[in-house]
Amino acid sequence: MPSLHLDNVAKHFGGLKAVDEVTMEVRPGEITGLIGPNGAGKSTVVNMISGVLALTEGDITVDGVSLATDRADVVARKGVARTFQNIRLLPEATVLENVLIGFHRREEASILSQLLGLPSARRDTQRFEEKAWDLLRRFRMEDYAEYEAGNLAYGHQRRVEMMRAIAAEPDIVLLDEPVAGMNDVESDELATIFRELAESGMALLLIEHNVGFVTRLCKQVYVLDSGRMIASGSPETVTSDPQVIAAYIGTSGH
Amino acid sequence: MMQFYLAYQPIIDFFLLSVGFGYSQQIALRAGVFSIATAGFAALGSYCVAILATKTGIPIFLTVILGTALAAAVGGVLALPLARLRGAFQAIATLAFVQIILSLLLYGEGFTGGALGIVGIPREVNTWILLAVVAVTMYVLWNIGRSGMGRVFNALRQEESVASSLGVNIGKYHIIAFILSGALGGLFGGLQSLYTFQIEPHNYGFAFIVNILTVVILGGRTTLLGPIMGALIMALLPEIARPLAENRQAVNGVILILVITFLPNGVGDEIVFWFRRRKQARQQQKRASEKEARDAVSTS
Amino acid sequence: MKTQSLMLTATSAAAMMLAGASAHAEDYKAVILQSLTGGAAFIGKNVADGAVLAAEELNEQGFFGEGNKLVFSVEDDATDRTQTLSLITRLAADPATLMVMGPTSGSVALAGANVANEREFPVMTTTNSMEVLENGPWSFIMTQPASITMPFIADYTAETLGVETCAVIGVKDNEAYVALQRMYEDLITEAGVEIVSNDGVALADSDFSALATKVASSDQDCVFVGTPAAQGANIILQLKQAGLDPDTAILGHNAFASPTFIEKGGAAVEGVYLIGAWVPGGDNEFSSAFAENFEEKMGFPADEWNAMGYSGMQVVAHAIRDAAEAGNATREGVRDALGEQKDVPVVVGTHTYTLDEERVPFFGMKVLQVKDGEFTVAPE
Amino acid sequence: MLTQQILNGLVSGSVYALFSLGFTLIFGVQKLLNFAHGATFMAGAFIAYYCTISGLPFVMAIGFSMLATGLIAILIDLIAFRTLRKRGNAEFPALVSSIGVDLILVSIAQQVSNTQVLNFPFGTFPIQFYDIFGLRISLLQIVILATVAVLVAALIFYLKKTTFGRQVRAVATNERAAALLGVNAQSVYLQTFFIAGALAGLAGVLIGLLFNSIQFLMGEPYMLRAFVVVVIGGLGSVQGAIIASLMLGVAQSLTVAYLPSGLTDAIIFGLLFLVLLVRPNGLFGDINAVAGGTRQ
Repeated sequence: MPSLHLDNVAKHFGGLKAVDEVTMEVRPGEITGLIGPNGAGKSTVVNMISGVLALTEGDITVDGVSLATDRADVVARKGVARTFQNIRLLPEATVLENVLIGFHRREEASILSQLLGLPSARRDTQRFEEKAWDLLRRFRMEDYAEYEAGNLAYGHQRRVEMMRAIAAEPDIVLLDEPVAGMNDVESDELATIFRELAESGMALLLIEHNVGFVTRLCKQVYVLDSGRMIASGSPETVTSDPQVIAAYIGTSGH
Repeated sequence: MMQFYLAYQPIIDFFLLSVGFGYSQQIALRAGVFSIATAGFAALGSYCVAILATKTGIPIFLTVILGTALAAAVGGVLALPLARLRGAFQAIATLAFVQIILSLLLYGEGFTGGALGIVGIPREVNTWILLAVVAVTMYVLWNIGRSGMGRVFNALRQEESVASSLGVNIGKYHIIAFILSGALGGLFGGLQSLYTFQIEPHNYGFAFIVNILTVVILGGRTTLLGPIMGALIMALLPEIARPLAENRQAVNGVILILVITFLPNGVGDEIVFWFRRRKQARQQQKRASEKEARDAVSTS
Repeated sequence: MKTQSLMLTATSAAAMMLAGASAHAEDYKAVILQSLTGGAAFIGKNVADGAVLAAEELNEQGFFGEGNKLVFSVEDDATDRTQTLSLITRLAADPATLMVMGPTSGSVALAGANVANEREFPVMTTTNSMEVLENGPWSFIMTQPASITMPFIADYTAETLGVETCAVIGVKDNEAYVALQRMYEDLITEAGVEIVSNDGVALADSDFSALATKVASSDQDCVFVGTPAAQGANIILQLKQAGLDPDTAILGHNAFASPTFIEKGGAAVEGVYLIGAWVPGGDNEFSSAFAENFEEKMGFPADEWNAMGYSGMQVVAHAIRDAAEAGNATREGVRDALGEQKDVPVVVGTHTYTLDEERVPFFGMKVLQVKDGEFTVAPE
Repeated sequence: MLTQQILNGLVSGSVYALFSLGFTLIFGVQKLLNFAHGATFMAGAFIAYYCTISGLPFVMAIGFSMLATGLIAILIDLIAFRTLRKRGNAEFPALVSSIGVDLILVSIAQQVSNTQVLNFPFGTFPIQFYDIFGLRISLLQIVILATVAVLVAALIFYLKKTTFGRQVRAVATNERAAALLGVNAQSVYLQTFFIAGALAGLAGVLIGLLFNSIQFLMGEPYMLRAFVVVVIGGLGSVQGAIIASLMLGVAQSLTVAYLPSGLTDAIIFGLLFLVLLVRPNGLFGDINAVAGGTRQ
């Protein structure tokens, strides 16, 4: 199973160093945490990995193969999936349809057979529908399959995003604040699912503002502040690091 | 019935052609491509067929296939520069494309007949042929809707960044959408020229763009029923509103404003959505009562 | 009123004969189908206005015989081919309608002709396109083809004015104007005139500054402007403003034979040569009376297309009456009668309208010149 | 002849600038294409014409016409854009509804004018020609160049130096943020529409006067030209629109003068394609129109 490496990665917007000298590793079978206060550059890191933002410096590799210059869709086809911090669903489509689009890179039917409605195209759709229902049941969303995604409650929308991201069984999943706005029961449910996914061999990168949730789940945690990596290691090491404490107290006045 | 058909046959044919052009316009919008190039594709298809049918001995059905292929190819090529554009810029660029086609048709007199257009095109197309072609088109579009391509188009329309995060090559699917839009535009353009004996550049100008846009806006941008409803209303309106003859343009304008403001999904899409919602409600009810029954069994 | 007294004498004999032939009152149904809106409205609307006046007058005069009348309605196809097709198909499905005067021109006329022949339904299209005639025996044209009209102005250019070089400005996006312009070019080239430049404008254009500068700064004996009246006046105005040599002869075709031309062009169009079937204000008793009656009814002076509509309706009415007199007031009867019309008094050209064996209309043309703000017959 | 043609082009181009400025202003602030801008332009010429022939002094006719087209533009905003803007994602719907408004206005004009081509009566503006360095220039051309220069300067000053200008730019950048800063976006919209409408109206009057021709379809070619201007200049960029207008005017004059006529449109729109290919945001544009999976 491949792992993801960030090697001395930087992103500068004009004179502003949004992210600078970030080096980290996301290993398969584990949940890796990336925490930091608001504006620390966490989402910038996710956007660079997933191919939305270009790198100013450094390299990003999956098992030694660079994806630093790949387009977002190429990154995805190399097995890196993501969710979005500000939820992005297909609002007019149903929950089921939202999940089905997640299977895109597993499609086998040619364009012609799709146009002509040949059996291979129908088999694809059938296969994906079965798998989609499995996912819906696993995330306890089967009752909402026919709902328009845009009308769902916030927590449910997050689940749809996750189902869509993992539908095509990626090697690496970037979860951008997956439990934001959820209550404890809901986040516990998700935590269980994350553990199961990691156990099945996926590499999960959990980007969170909420330190507690991350420390409970992750073996390895990285801490960003003002675009720089200020600490890394086990949850215990990180949370006792004076720089980390200062960063959190210094910036989160709320 | 026969009497009715004889009296209204051109309206029926006009309706079928509009449905075809409507699908050409719709497939682009459905994939999130803000294109109004259908007029240009239709012009290419109809001129290709007209020129081949009047100047060569090529069998008629072959001219239609060639016209379709030409428009599809041009659609594919057009997609390349347009791949980098979005929204308003795409609309303007496709409008420019139509203008270029029209001025070349006017200019290339020796070949296209200039403003005089091409006359004496054999009338090979009748209602039944149109009906058959529309049916085949609908079958293909139906397949697209149920396949991965349809899902990708929906995703591109609603949230492009999601599609690309899932591995969708946006450029590739925009090219596919343009090729399909071009093929349909060219196909029905070709049929139109085999129906009306005579074509001229003027037929594919601003009025054509507005009419086809109206068909799709009025009918709906996502469902198969959309262009059918739109074309039906557009075909019947001049008949019903003939007393308003001099105001027909204005009536068109009022329809566009009212529909886009108060019925943004269009008549056809709304009908389909209504049935879909009703079906969902029934299924949910069914599931709820099943659950109740299960609960009742387990607690007893 | 002059017209009516004249018409009454001209038709009373026929009317009496008819009264004897038909015992009870007959209604003859015809439809004036023109482009009242859309691109060809500037022709269709005017033709319809003229035709309506003629039909009303003829009914008032009892032209169709005691108690008989022409029942007519005016329909609009909006210069839209599909609407033409559907209207003609529907009208053809009503057995009482004898014929259609229309549609106007271009693609709508051809499309209309085609359905008409398919449904065996006579149509008198306004256009001068020979293709309408070639389409079948049921479709007619009302105006003289370019091969009849253009020699009048081309001969005048080459022989009377004796020019050697000419700049041609035409409309590039309207087939009727393009056809006229091509014919003119062929004729003068044949007569030895050299065409030094050839430019096309679009019907919606109004900025001719670049074109005017180009033509004004090059050297030629004559400029031919083959556009609609208002646009032509404007082009000539801008040519003069750009400093065109005042000795250059400016010529146009029959589209200029409209009061609009002088009104829009003012002093700039003084001396311009043109051809017209219609001499504004009229040039004999019948046409002067028409001019007077038309202006009284509509509030503006009649132009070429009004006069054509008026004349066309005379021909249509004669054909219907002839068919009725022959006891064959059917579509077939009207079609045959239409093809045999000879020397029908009209208000255009040399005042009589005749169709030859090929059903090509002939009523003549006059070369006119603008003098002191009026159209006058040009010096020979 | 070359310099004369360049002069012709500059005069036409300066009127394009007047026309395109309003169009690009609306796009800059709202990110919406107002297809009815051409009809507003046409309405300006019509209103001034009917005022003039009913005896109003020409200067007053211009003023009245600008006021009226400003109000028409506000009406367009209220009818065609307002509801759609509230719903969000209005780019496509707004284009459609503004086409609707365009059809209505054109249809009204067609009936009012009875499809005739109108022109201002002779003597509305004195016809006077000057020969300067072998160039033939009319008093009207001089007045038009001066008027456009003054108005453009005033508009730029207004946008850059006044409170209103700051508000416009704030709303253009981020409507919600502007609202938080106490800017009334609604009033900014109304003001930009009014200015855009009045400028289009004036352009209509000037064109009607310069080329002796007012007709119901006169807006269409100008609308198509405005697309070229704003794309080449960059949608929303005022300076870009001015430069691109002058360039377009000159390019058009020169193609008519030196290239086979009839190809002018193909060349101009082909040029637009080329610019879009090389610089999708236009030559001077700074808006992000490019998307679709490429890294930024």
